[in-house]
Amino acid sequence: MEVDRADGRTANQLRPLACSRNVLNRAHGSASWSQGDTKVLAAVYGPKAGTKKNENPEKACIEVIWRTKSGQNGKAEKEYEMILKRTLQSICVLTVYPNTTTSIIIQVVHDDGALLPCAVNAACAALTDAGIPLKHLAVAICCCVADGGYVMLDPTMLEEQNMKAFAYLVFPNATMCVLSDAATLVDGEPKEHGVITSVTHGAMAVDEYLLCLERGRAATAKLSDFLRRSLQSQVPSGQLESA
Amino acid sequence: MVGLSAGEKHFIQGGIAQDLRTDGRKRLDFRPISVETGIIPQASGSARVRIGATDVIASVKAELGKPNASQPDKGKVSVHIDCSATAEPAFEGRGGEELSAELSVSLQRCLLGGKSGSGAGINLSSLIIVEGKVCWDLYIDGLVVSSDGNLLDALGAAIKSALSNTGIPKVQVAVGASGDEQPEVDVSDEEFLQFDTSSVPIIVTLTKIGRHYIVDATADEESLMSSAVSISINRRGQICGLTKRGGAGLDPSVILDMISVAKHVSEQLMSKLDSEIAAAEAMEEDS
Amino acid sequence: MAGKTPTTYSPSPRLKSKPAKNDAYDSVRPDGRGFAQCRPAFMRTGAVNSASGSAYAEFGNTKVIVSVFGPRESKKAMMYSDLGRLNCNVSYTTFASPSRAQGSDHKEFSTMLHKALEGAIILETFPKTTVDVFALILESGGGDLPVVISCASLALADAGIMMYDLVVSASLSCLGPNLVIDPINEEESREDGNLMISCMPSRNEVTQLIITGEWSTPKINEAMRLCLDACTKLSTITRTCLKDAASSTQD
Amino acid sequence: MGLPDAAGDLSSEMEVDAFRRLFPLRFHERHLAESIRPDGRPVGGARDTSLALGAVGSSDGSALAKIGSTTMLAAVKMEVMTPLSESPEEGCIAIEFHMPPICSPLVRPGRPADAAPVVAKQLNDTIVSSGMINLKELSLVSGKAAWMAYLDIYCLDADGALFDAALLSAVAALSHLRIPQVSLNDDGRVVVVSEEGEEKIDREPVNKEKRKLNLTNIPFSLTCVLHKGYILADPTAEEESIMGTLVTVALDSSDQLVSLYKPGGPVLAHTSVLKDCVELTKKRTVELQKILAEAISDMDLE
Repeated sequence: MEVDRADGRTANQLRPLACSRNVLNRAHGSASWSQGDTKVLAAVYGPKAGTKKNENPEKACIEVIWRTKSGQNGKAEKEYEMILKRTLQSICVLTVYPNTTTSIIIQVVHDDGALLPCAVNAACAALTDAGIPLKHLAVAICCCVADGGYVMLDPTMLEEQNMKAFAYLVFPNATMCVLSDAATLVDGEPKEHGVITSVTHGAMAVDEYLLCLERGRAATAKLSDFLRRSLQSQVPSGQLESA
Repeated sequence: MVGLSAGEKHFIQGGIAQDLRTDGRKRLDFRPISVETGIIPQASGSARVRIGATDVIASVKAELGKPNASQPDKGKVSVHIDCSATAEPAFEGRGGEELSAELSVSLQRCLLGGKSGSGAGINLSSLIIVEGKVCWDLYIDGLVVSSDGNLLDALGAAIKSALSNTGIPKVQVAVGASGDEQPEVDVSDEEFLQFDTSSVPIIVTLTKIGRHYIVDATADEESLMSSAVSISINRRGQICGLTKRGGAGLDPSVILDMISVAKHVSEQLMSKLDSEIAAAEAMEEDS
Repeated sequence: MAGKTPTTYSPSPRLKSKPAKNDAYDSVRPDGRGFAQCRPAFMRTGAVNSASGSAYAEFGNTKVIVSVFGPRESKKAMMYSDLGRLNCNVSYTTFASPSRAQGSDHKEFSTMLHKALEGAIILETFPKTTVDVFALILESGGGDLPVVISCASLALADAGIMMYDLVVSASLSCLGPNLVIDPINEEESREDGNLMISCMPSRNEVTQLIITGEWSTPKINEAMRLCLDACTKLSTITRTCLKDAASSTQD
Repeated sequence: MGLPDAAGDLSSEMEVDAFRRLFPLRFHERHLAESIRPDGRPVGGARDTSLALGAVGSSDGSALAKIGSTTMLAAVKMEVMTPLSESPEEGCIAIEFHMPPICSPLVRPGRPADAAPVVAKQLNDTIVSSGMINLKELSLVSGKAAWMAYLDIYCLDADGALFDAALLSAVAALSHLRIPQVSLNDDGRVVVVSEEGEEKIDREPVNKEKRKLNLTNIPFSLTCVLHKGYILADPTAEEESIMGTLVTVALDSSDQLVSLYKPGGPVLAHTSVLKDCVELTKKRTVELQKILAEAISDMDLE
């Protein structure tokens, strides 16, 4: 049941990815990430002294500030801030710099669908650029479910609006490590199959959601090695068109 | 606030116990009151009152407005008090906000009386031009210039004198304004009709220090206050409002004879204030 | 539902105010009570278990919840003070009163609640710290402030804050010649005067008294007498409620 | 209190609540080892839930929901609005979640709690995407007048799993909603036809028949905490703060997945774990539907 998409992409094809790092000179770490027309700029101001009120002083504290393209911060932005903060808290090693605050500023340059996943990827790239110790990187993808139970990846704003439902999924990125495969299995599944964050909109059947999980996992492999390539490249601000 | 040493506190308390205060007054005497009216030209009415070192200015501005839906036959009065930082360093920035909110609320309560309008100092129904559509809105603003205690009484007196100095312009309503759109109203700026302030109450605050209570307490005496009762009484001797401030509890019987003392004191204060206002009006005419 | 929510109005008819001066004040009130009869009072402690002390009170259809957060470190901006501090806050729910926009006077209620409780709490027992008293009025059936004050003192007792005595409060409206205790919304909207007293019954001390409208001295005497014995009746109810709460935790 | 010789038996000397305050995680894990929780519930068991409809008199529909000691009060007030130009046939619903300072020590008056807008957005998404309310039913006179339902949810006591209790109270308030009978008076304003006396007989009520909203596929939700392979259903505030990984699954009556919400957290959720959470939620949804049906039936008896 092939559903053709407005911009001619197949179901699993992502929009062209572009990531450039160290774009701002005053920030300790910065990165701009764009998926198709959705573009987000993330800046990290390194561990600063002191933590916010009622935050745990034994651990580092992550603060996310979301700047919309225009207008005021509504409830949606507050929710994005909370989700991003929880996600980044789970991938950062918080005990290395106790009693410090790392603030991450997300500036939305343009929003053409799948905004939150794009922000997560940009934040991860900015964190690595700033040299903040991370357990692993996070890779985010948006899968939307058409009426016939048909799953498509990385929708544009238009597709996102008139589809039945969509889900933002965040996975740890695929790790290349010397241990044999068996060692990295966690109760029978490779570590990167675990979901860090999942937010869904719209009603869908349970197995449609599981189908989204599968497709999302497949896509993260591609995203992971794009992320690794863009991080390894010596020239930090090279524009690398995705495969 | 000036800090008082234990010796000074004891001295003031002892004095009050023997009916002789630090500035020579008896327990129920007022400090000299001076009133100037018409000091702000662009307001409908204004007055400045000085009681001893306490100096306040009150101004009344009458503007056309729409009566609110729940009371179509009544005009609107809003009281706002502002404590300027010149009076006390503590009033800087937002410091004076809480005190000014409290003063505004107790003044509003004394001036407007009950919800059905009885006991109101200002007769709200006289502010109506076209019922339900156009009425006068009275904006009463008070400013504390310098504070040496007894702010509420000074503001009460200032508002009473400002109201007596207020002139409400005469109004013609263009006939034929049908339906619910705003009728055409023109305001003449020559003839003013005087505002009747016969029923505007004055406020007397009794401050309890030790076992006795005094009238018109200065800032030092107010810092020793265990509790204070502000009573507003109009010309006919009726009580139009009462607020007990300050922490310590009071025996009901003490409150009752405080009320009778306040009534007795208010008659003197009322007559003194009327003569001061008349003098100020006369002085304003010939100047 | 994007953008500014469109302005809406409530379809319920404006409370048609009855002719203000109907001389023949019927001896029975709109809800069938006598003039000196208070509304049925129901009080219970322990309504919110994440607070150190809390109470729920229902007088007629005025429903109030108060929760007290025990002596805790005060805000950083506060200077050192060897007396404890009291911080009160009263707020309405949006559906408390029939018309949504109402409830603007709750800022004034916070200072009044503070003044009513200030005289009864032994502040020296918790120096440098603050006791927070927060009240939420779920439904406003009239005479809200007295219910909040009585419920707050019950919550303070539940939180174990040292007090000279429980504070109970009652209010009274004057409708023409009649003095009507514990008024409801309808009576309050057309009252000529209002007297609200909060006192410590066993010490017979008045901690707060607010009178509005026109009163003659004899009328004030009688009104205060009526309110004070309503307070003593209310304080017995509050004490029994505390005793049951204490006995129920023992067994 | 003897010197803690070995880390293991430290807890034997200290009394229980000192140990609970000093080492909360180990305290909970010792309970999980015997697969019970500090308040005696099984690992997958939810707290006892109660529902009371019509708690607030001055609103058109209200409900008080209690899950353990988390208490939520929801109330709906109906107001009239002119419908938006692009959807003349539809009314509108405004959902607002409040956390007043009484509900938890963390909330200060003046500054809204930071969890409140997030739960409000989640509630809004869940109710809108479940399609439980057909906005067309809220229309009065197409193009001219329609209902705006203000749904306000107040958290009276915050002790964990706020979203579940809020959703339950919202759904119950909407099912208890009774739309007032209204008619158009002469200058086009919508006025309630007062039940006791029909002043003007000629104005027949505009919405005689629509008195209650019929709600299709009502959503219910369950929050679980993931910790070292255990799935704890319906956590208390203490469990939530210690074990940071929360998964909230919302299902509707036809078992459609309305929302699966996992905001980060140290534990990664694998497919098997997510499947177990969905199963737990299915069982919980049946329970909640029974509670709601009971509440509605004994409310109709009155």
